[in-house]
Amino acid sequence: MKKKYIPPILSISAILGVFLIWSVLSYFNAVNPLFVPSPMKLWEAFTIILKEGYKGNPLILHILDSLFRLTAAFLLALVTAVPLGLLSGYSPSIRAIFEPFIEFYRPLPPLAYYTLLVLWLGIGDASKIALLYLGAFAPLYLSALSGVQKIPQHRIQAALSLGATKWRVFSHIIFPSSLPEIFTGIRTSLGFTYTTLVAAEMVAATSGLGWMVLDASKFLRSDIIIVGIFIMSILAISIDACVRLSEKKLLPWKGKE
Amino acid sequence: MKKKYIPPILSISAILGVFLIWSVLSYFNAVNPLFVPSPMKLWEAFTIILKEGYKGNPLILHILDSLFRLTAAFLLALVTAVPLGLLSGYSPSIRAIFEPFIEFYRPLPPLAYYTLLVLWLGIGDASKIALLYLGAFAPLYLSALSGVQKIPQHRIQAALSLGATKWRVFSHIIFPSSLPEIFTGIRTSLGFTYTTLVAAEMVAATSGLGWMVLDASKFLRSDIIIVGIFIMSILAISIDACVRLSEKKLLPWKGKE
Amino acid sequence: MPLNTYDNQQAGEAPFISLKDMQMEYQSGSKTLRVLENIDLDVNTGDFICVLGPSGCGKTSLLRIIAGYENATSGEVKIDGKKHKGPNADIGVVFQQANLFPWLSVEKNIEFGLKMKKLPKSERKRIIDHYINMVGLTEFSSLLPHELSGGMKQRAAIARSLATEPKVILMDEPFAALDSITRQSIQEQLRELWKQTNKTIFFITHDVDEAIFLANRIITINGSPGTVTLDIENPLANKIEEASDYRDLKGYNELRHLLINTLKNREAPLSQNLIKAKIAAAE
Amino acid sequence: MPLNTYDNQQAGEAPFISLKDMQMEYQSGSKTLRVLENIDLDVNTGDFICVLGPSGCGKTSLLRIIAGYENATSGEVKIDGKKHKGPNADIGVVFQQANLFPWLSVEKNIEFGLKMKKLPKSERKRIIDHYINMVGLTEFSSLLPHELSGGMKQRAAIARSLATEPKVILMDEPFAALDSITRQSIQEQLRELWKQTNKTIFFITHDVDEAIFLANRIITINGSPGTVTLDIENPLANKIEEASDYRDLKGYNELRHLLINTLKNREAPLSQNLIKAKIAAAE
Amino acid sequence: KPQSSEKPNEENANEDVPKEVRIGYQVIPNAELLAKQLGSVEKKFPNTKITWLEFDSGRDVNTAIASENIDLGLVGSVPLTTGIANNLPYQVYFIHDVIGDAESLVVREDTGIESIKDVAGKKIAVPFGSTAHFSLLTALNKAGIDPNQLSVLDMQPQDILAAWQRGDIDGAFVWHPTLGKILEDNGSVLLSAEKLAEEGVITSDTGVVQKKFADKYPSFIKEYISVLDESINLYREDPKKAAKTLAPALGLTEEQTLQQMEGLIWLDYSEQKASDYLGTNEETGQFANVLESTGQFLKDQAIIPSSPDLSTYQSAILHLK
Ligand SMILES: Nc1ncnc2c1ncn2[C@@H]1O[C@H](COP(=O)(O)OP(=O)(O)OP(=O)(O)O)[C@@H](O)[C@H]1O
Ligand SMILES: Nc1ncnc2c1ncn2[C@@H]1O[C@H](COP(=O)(O)OP(=O)(O)OP(=O)(O)O)[C@@H](O)[C@H]1O
Ligand SMILES: [Mg+2]
Ligand SMILES: [Mg+2]
Repeated sequence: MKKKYIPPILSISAILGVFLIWSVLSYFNAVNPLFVPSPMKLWEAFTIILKEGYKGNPLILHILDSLFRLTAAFLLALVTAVPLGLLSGYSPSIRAIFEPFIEFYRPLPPLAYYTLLVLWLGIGDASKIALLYLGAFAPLYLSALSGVQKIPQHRIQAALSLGATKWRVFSHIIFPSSLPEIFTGIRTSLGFTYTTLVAAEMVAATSGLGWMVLDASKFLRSDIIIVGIFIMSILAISIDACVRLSEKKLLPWKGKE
Repeated sequence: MKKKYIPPILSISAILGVFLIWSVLSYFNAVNPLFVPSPMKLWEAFTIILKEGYKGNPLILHILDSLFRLTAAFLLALVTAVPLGLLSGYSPSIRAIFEPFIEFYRPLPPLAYYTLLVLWLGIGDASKIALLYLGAFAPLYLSALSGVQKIPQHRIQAALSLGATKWRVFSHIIFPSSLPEIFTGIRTSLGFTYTTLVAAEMVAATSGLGWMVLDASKFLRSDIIIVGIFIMSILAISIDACVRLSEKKLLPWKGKE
Repeated sequence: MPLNTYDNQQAGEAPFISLKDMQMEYQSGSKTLRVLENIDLDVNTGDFICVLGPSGCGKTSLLRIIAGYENATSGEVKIDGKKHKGPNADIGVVFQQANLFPWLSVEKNIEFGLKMKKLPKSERKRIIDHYINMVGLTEFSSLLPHELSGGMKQRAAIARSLATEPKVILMDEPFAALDSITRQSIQEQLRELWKQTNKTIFFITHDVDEAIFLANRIITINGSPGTVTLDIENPLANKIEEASDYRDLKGYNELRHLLINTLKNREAPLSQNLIKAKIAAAE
Repeated sequence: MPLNTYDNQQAGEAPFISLKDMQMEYQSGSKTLRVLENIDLDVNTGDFICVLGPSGCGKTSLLRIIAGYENATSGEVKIDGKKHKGPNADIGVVFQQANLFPWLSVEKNIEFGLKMKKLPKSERKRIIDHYINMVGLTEFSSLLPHELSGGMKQRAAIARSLATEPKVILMDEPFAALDSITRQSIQEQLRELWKQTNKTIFFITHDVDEAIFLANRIITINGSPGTVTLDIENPLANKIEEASDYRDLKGYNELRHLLINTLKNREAPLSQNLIKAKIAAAE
Repeated sequence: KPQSSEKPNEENANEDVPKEVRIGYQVIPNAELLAKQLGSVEKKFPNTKITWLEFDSGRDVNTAIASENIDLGLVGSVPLTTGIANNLPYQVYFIHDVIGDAESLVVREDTGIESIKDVAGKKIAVPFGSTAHFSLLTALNKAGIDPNQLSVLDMQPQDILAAWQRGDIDGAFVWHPTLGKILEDNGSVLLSAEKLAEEGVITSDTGVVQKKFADKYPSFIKEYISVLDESINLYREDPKKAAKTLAPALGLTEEQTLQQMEGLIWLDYSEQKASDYLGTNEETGQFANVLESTGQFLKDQAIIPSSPDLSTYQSAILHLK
């Protein structure tokens, strides 16, 4: 009975332990505060940017700006990558046409092509969103593709034997059957896109969480950097939790076919 | 019979088509060569850096430097993340201690904490490898963990009924059973680590493929950027192919349990 | 040497499914594997055919060809006198595993075929209610497939096939995954249903008792490549209901031995008359 | 009302496995589900016990308790007179699905238990060869499990269990996944093996015929929570071999009906003597 | 698009006034930043929307010019040379400042480096592609030191600061605010851009304008220059007040700001028209030659693949009537 409480207690202890060591070391000035600011100092930095914002913009605006870029890029990827992935899974010819290009760019570090994107699309949100879009695209495409490939043949045959036409098989069978894989892809994709957030806000941004951290690092404001990191992590974990929750709601049958 | 040749033909046609359009557009100067250099120009740039190197170092050195950093970071991650992941899967307590920290840093954009790494570890290869290491760690850890969790209970029970001790179960059953998942993790991890290569070579590098592309972008050398991108992509695809090949060799039973 | 001793009951009508000198081959790598050979088979409206045969003899392949999932390598495959036009709503299929659409409730699964037929909503409702009731799932109509037991899933799949009112239903070892008690009850239901609706059923099984219990016509396929080695009327078909246990029926043991020996290829196939005589002697 | 009419064949020896007033409950959420109740059971060395029971009655739970995978909620579970010390090499288990280690060849799979016992290499080799030959897989010894057919896998799993020479082998519907012809041949082999080695076997099945064919002692479990409702010697055990088809044996039908009716709970359990009398009358 | 409508406006008077101008600035204490802080550009052009975009390197300004995202920009003379060598469609209309003490080579006091000759074998950091990079390489060249004799590390100013704090580097050629911070932390100036300028190695921050924009709105540029001139006059008249205005933008105190401003030489437009600098239509200035020699040097150091001839540099300088 009591056994199930042990892991959460351990987790909390581990976190508290680290905070404690951190606080003690900071208190006795055992570490250079430039390298590791004290928890107190972080809290101050946080309340200040919460009240006064950072470099002219309130904190919430930085968060919203980043979220806007993420969301725009992600939705764009969703409405392009998923249909293309489904079609590629359905038709080897379509797949053959697009796959070489996707396989080519997929492993590339986003920073490698960011300069080109800025040259092509300018310094505005377009290039930032494009960078995030490319990050989001590949995992979504691949998940939709593999979703289609994993559909048991007999399910499609059952639909045909119930009188479905080819197009109806696509919309009524292929699409819903792929949803579990697509949701996995959504999580991977969001995770990956998120890790390119800072890179996307490197050029000519004046807002956004990523920019905030980069700007803070220009002035070696370790406190702001770490506060930014905390905010980013919490944000990411919340986004992922939302996706997981909606997955559970929308696909109660996932993993139980 | 002939149907199976259609997709490859389409793939090759699509690639050739893009090259053709690109060449024609370049030939008639329809695109700014700064934005999209002609294929000819790329070839020239490639042969030049092949012969003369880039900024004092031969091309192969740039490639090897990057590969060294990647490999060092990846191997380090392999020997730490996999055992920790396996142990975490085996013991909920160990998992509870480490997971909060891994979940915390995992979604973070590497660039967000890079400045901190540089502060802590200096400008040498240590901070670069640490950045790549952190990128490689999480996917490996998670894959080993999920590998253990997916082991059918009855397999462990079978081993116990054949007289295995707890430690032998770990080494003889848990470990080999998790290998397929670990291999999947290796591929994800290598892929993700690779995408942080350029970021890792942003600070105080004077060699490496990532640095080359970044440096070229400072001098508006789109040709070098694109050549670098091609080299990176080919390298990444080759690495992945090697992993896939060895997976096939080492785990012929994968997916057929 | 294929043997076709079955004399057409409704000799006047043209058979609904008709295979003539059908061959089936699979290409695996560079090798060609011949799976079925010289298949001549007529399925008439109202037949309940059980197909017996050892594992790998080509039973499933035969069903897939009739369903239209696969094309025969040579020979003629006609449905209702016309060339087979691929899977369609006239030919219902029930698979070994229930194969419901996991994102649709029982009700919605059954509705699927009706939607494809573009029936109006009220009509659909009526049909669903009828069939869901027939298979005894009324209470469970809004559950998702993963919330059902194996037997319930299989019944839902049968209802789904029936609801579109196909002219023939093909079943591939549909009850193999069920435990013996559920299995027995669902067998009884299927038999009842066939009696009531006079559907044409083509039923694959590897269980001799199941064939004897269900079919009015039993076919065995044997050999490699598989051929039809026996095609007989089930002499017990009409007596099954009266008996409290059909295994106690006179002639049961003889029929059973005949089928098993044919499957094991120990006994040369007999003519229909000889079989009749043998069974009559036992009675 | 548990009924234990089985009279100990080797009354002198203490039973190898002994359950006394055993209860088993599962916690699912906040609810407690009682699965087994009042189980009193002795398994003697050399027994071939077949356990019959409807789905969900707790057969697998019973096996898991004997194997040591689960602890009984109350009551006594003794192995060889001592308190159960968890899964160990004395109690071999064969699961419904073959459950071989997929990264080890057939040979290596069989070797696994011998390695755990730290036997020297030459000794291991000898034992492997013996058992691999016994199950007829000599030619396939270096194949990986995924390269085997279902029946071959199951045979390898049996060989793996036997090789460690456990004192008792527990089997949970080991042949359910096999087709009827493979199944029959492997049943015969198991029976042969039991005769040769005089192993103790505890065998779960839901197939009445399988139980009659294999067991020298048949147990049925019924109800919810499950209890032992019948525990009899198999009166046909010694005659099985002589008969060309055991279904033709006198007393077969009676025994079958008795078991089925007990499982369906239609007939009140009979005393051992009454059963003997009934079967004798039929002969 | 920046140039608003292509068709001529109804009113003739407004023909020359762009609807929106996007200015890519950098945080350097010069007249442009002062004008931005004072809001005098907005005052001067009430009918034009002024959008200020902050950049932190000449590379990004170049990219923004290439992708036509800004109309006016500020780049150092080295990125400018790179841009001209790559045919970027821009022209220099103004020299915002000539770099003096504001960019210097600072070494740690405890390394024992006393002259440029001592840097061999040491670790010196500099942002590649910047004016400081050029200054460092030129200084090494003049002292006859092969850059391969020491390790020259490519680092952004913030990383230089971090590396300095950790003691990872022995010296850095860098600008403010990093320059100020490392000077406070046991740094001493070995060499400054001013010293190099005296030897003819001039580096500067220049104002560039999109060519199309310059052709279309010459009078805007003229007037923009007059705004810059006003700022310069203000600084000359009351440096303290100018420093007070700039301080918040730099995140520094007034004294620090003033000190930094002194590290840069501000020239008003009339001074720039002299032959030493931009020159005029009639008399070509020396500035093109500075760019040309910069380009030549970069090419000799194999930093850029090729450098155009003088006339290209000359035509990259905008001469207003
Ligand atoms: N798609 C395929 N490609 C190649 N060979 C196939 C294919 N499908 C079936 N076969 C082969 O054809 C033969 C007959 O297969 P089929 O599934 O029809 O047998 P079956 O009688 O249904 O057997 P079972 O009782 O085991 O289901 C087998 O040898 C099988 O390996
Ligand atoms: N781990 C568990 N937690 C909760 N309930 C369980 C668990 N294992 C089994 N049960 C329940 O205990 C009951 C008996 O299960 P068990 O698997 O022993 O039945 P069985 O006789 O083996 O059935 P079958 O013939 O279907 O295999 C079932 O109602 C089952 O749902
Ligand atoms: Mg089959
Ligand atoms: Mg069970």
